[in-house]
Amino acid sequence: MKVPLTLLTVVSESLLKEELLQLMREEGATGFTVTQADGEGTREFRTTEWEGPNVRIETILTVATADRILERLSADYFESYAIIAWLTDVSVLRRNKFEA
Amino acid sequence: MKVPLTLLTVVSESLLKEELLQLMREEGATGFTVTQADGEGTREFRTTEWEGPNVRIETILTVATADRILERLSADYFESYAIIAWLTDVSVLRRNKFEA
Amino acid sequence: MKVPLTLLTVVSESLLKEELLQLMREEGATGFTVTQADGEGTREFRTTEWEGPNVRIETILTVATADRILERLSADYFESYAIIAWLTDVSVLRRNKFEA
Amino acid sequence: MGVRTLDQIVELLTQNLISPIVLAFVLGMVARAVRSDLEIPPALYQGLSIYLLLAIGLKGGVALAETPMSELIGPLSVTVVLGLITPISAYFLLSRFGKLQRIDAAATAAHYGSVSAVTFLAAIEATKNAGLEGNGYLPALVAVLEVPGIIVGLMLARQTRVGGMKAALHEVVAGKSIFLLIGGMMIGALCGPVKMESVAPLFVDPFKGVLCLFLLELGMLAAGRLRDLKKAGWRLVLLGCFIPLVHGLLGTSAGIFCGMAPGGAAVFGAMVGSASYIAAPAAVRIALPKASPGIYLTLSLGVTFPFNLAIGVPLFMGFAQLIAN
Amino acid sequence: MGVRTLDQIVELLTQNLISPIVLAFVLGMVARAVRSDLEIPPALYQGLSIYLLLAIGLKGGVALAETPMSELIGPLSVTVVLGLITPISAYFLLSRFGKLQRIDAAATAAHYGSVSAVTFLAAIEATKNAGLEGNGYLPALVAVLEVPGIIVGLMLARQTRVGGMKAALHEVVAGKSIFLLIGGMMIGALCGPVKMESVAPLFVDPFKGVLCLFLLELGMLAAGRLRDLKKAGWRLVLLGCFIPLVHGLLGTSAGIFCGMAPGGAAVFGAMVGSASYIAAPAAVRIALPKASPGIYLTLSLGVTFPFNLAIGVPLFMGFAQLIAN
Amino acid sequence: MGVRTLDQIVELLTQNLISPIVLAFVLGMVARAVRSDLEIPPALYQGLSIYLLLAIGLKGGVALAETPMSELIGPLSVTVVLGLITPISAYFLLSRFGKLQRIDAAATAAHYGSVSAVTFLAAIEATKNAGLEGNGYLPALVAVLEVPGIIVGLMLARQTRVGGMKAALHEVVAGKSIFLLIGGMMIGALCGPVKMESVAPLFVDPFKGVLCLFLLELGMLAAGRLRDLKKAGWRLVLLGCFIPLVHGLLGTSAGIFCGMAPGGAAVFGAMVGSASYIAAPAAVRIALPKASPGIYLTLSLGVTFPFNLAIGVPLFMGFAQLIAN
Ligand SMILES: Nc1ncnc2c1ncn2[C@@H]1O[C@H](COP(=O)(O)O)[C@@H](O)[C@H]1O
Ligand SMILES: Nc1ncnc2c1ncn2[C@@H]1O[C@H](COP(=O)(O)O)[C@@H](O)[C@H]1O
Ligand SMILES: Nc1ncnc2c1ncn2[C@@H]1O[C@H](COP(=O)(O)O)[C@@H](O)[C@H]1O
Ligand code: NA
Ligand code: NA
Ligand code: NA
Repeated sequence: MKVPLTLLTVVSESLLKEELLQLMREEGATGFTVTQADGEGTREFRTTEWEGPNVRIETILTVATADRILERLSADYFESYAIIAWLTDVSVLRRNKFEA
Repeated sequence: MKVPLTLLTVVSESLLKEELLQLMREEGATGFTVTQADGEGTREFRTTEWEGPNVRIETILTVATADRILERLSADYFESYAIIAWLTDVSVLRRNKFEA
Repeated sequence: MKVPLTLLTVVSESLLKEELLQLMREEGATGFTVTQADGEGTREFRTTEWEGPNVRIETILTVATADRILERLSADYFESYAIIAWLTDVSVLRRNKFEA
Repeated sequence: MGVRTLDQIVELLTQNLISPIVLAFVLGMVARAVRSDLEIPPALYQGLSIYLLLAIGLKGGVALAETPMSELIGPLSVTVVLGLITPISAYFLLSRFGKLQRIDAAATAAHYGSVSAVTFLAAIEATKNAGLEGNGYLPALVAVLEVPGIIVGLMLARQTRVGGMKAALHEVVAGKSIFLLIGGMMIGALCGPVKMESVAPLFVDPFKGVLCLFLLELGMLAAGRLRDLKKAGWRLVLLGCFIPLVHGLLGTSAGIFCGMAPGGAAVFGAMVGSASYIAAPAAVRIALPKASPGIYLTLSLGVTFPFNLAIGVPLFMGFAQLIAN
Repeated sequence: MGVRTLDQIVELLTQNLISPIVLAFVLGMVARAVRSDLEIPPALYQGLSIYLLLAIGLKGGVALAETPMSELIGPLSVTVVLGLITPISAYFLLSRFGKLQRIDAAATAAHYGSVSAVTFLAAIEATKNAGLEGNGYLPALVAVLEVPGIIVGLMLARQTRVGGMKAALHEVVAGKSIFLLIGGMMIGALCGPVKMESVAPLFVDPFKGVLCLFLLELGMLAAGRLRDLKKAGWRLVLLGCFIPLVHGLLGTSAGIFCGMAPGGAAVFGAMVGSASYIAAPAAVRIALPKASPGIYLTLSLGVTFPFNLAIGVPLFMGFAQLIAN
Repeated sequence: MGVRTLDQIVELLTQNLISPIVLAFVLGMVARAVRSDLEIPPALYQGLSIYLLLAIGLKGGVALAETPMSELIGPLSVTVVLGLITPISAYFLLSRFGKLQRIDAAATAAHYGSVSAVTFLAAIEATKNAGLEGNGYLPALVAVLEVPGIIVGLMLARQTRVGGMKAALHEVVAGKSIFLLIGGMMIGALCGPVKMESVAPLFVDPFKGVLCLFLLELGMLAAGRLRDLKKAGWRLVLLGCFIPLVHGLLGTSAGIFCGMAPGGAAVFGAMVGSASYIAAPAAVRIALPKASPGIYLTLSLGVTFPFNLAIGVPLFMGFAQLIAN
């Protein structure tokens, strides 16, 4: 039985990785998939060369959780850091796996 | 002419890579994109440190094929292995490329 | 306030990376996230082993921009190169970030 | 004389602990303890293990080319026998005293039946530092010892996944660790000492330094396992020290018995006493998905490896000298 | 004699520029200029820096084991004092003459208060090539100099993010660069020269070659920063040369004053004059997200590093010899 | 005397096959044949090739600094001429006897006109092992030989993509392989033998070992190409052996003719006979997307490279000695 959920994808400078995962855990994310990525955006200067490439974090969660995380990201990170986030509708088989 | 199809994304411990690709080929997947990923989930213990990070497999296919694969994954892998799978609606230009 | 946009994902042999990014910039993409990927498709022979694995480019943009890029990709690259592209509907918070 | 030997053992223990290799391992554990952002990139880690395995193989191959077959038959047979016995004794101990379920006991036994290449290397270094005489053909025994224990372990589980046994066997035999060991050995044996000289500046001279880097990473991985010790319970932790002790002393005796030099016998003991944490986990994971990695990995990497590194190896050296007289 | 010294300085400058290390850096810059597709994979780059930091640490540790504590107290105190002073002088210059806002001046000052390990290494090589006597304990000073300047710099900003100071401190102290330096130093000190011999073929002999590869990458990164020079403006570029000059001469004098050999004092001057571009940027980014990386990275990596490599180091060597007499 | 030379050639062939380099290549092929999970991580592979190219360049640069210009003019001119002729002869053979379409023939010809750096290295090793005298300036010729053949090949196709020729040229000239070769050469020439000594423990001593690791990977890649041999057909496979033979003997003769030592001429023959599989494929892919990589890669990497490694090189050595007398 497929159920609809939300996939939140966050790409940010890698220095923030642990902080962001912690934030997501706090809001109820139960798992993550993290890949390395290079990036180009609107910010002119970045330190990422030094701390390695960007991280790309994917986490599947309920819409409510996703919205809460997005709000906190927007409040605390969007202005000063190289970061971007988007939501996608997905379907999965085991809904209970994705609720804290 | 854009046509709708389904993107199946599977993240699993990397040891399963060849098996999973084989399973997908059998069901009619015509191509894959595979990236390395780190992960965190509900399973407490994993061997992935030893076999390298997770693999993240993406394959675009018809809904029917995706459902068949999902069912086999669910039956044979979900219980014992570190694995997750989700479906996303996508559109592509060349439908025939994605049918076996 | 979440707004809907389009995520264009392109996977191609890595030799094309700079060309493709340039093409996308020309059409109005304002940022990219690029990961390394391995791939398997319908093309029998590829040179990618030599130039390293595939690249997987993600860029969030308006539907119109995405369509223009897709058209150019289709005209100039689909026939001769190992390349695939798909569109996904996503929502983001800051729409102005994604318009040139 | 018993006293002198005890002194020797204590001396060997200290000597052994204050070495670049052991300290690199400790440094890795500290890195995790202080939550340092230190990380060995996976590509580098894989590179280091390719290097180490190939280098052991090459060295062993050269030695093999110089060892008459007659001298090898004894050690080879003993190795196979121990590879068949040790998983059984481990299984017995783990299910009887460790109170593990059949599948977890068997999975863990497969690890103790196989061998850890890094323990082997650490033992080689330790015996060299202690000035003990070794045997050049030992790397060949590493390759031989790696496989049978895993098979016996999987058979003890009696419930491998459909097609799992075959997949696991292929994973072991064509897996990179055995493949590089044997491949290196063949190259070394075919080329012989003279031709191999040209690659010695890469595969011989910097070897110990590379081993240090590898142990740094291993320390970080082992530290990650330590968190699981509490869950494992004291019975298992104890067995993680007791099994290598028993197997190690057995291996050392068997080594002396089949004519190895004292240093060689000690290394052989460390091999027999060690638990695999590369080849075995992969094979077990494929064939026995229901067995808990939290048990077998924690024991082999979190308990037995450090135990052998710190205590087992010097002990086997002392014991080998003792019984060699 | 003043003339002879000038000649010497010119000679040192040329000598210094035509070296594998400096030329590798230049080659890296050229790679970017001609838009070559040359790239050092991140994993390799991380591997090179792990190697370099650990190797400096090991070497320093061995030297430390051989240096009496009494000889160390002077240099250590001087290092701490300079680590506290230099961020303040840099802050003053950057806000007064550089016309930077408080937060950017402080962020950049944190970099000048800290130290660049690669500048240190380049200086060591240069003094060795010039036949100047050095001091074995210098790597220990690198570790000591790395931290205080960053803290002072962050404090000068007076507006670190909530929890940012603590996070930044952890980033610095447990960050891999300090961790490997100090960890290596401890291993080296514990093992002593004899036991370290076995790992010398990896950690000592190929060291300069590895440094070349690292500088190749650094050249590419620095070239990426050069584009930003124009935006930074001539005032900042000038300061990027002036600050290391002042700090470097100060450091050299202080080195001679506390009893270092001429070569050691020159290296110490280069350390004090250098700007961090590994530990500091990470800490500053975490604690002061609103400070502009375009300013602090461009100055430290795009201006000050090449300045020291080409001009600073030979100058400090000449100056050290001059005042040592 | 003809008989003795035949014996010599057979001897050289065997000698050549039983070497760490060739056997590492074979081991790589075996890895694929038994479907081992052995993989050289891409980052490591890139690191190895950066190392090899830079090291060849550095060594060549030092030699260049010691070679009078007058001695170079002959070999340089011959190299350029052969770089212009060989793609044409290859094109002719491939379209006439290989029955390839214009675009595929031209694409493949570009590969035969260029040079494989690893074949060059294998030839250098083989001549050294055989005790033949070489010429220090050869690495400079590798850099020179790499470019013209590709250009001629692309021109023969007469249908490069819009802007493709320019892009391809940039890819070749600023591509990392030429860039590192020439960059290394400049550093080596500027620094000279004395200053380069400090980096020799990295760039000279372990060189052959690194070459082995690289050939291990190359063996795996070549094995991946072997599957395509059947599709390519026997005509092409035959040409993949015949073209390097013709070009190689031509190159060897030309080498002797312009004054190279026998070993140098044999290496030069191997260079001329070799087919590029790094610079050329990238350029061809960019400029001639419609040409089939399955043809040009299979021929250059799957047929010609192993042919030269096993048969070509020893043959050219024998031939060089023969005509040198
Ligand atoms: N339009 C976009 N599409 C996809 N990824 C983006 C886009 N814009 C920015 N990014 C990613 O987000 C990171 C930070 O972007 P920025 O804050 O704009 O510099 C970049 O390095 C990219 O990886
Ligand atoms: N909620 C989630 N969102 C994204 N990826 C997940 C999530 N849960 C698990 N994963 C991925 O799936 C792998 C296996 O998960 P698990 O079986 O829960 O341990 C993890 O290592 C992650 O890479
Ligand atoms: N059905 C598919 N799903 C996901 N990725 C694909 C698919 N087909 C092809 N690809 C990717 O696109 C690349 C080029 O494909 P092709 O042109 O079919 O050889 C492959 O290497 C894959 O990375
Ligand atoms: Na064992
Ligand atoms: Na400083
Ligand atoms: Na050629």
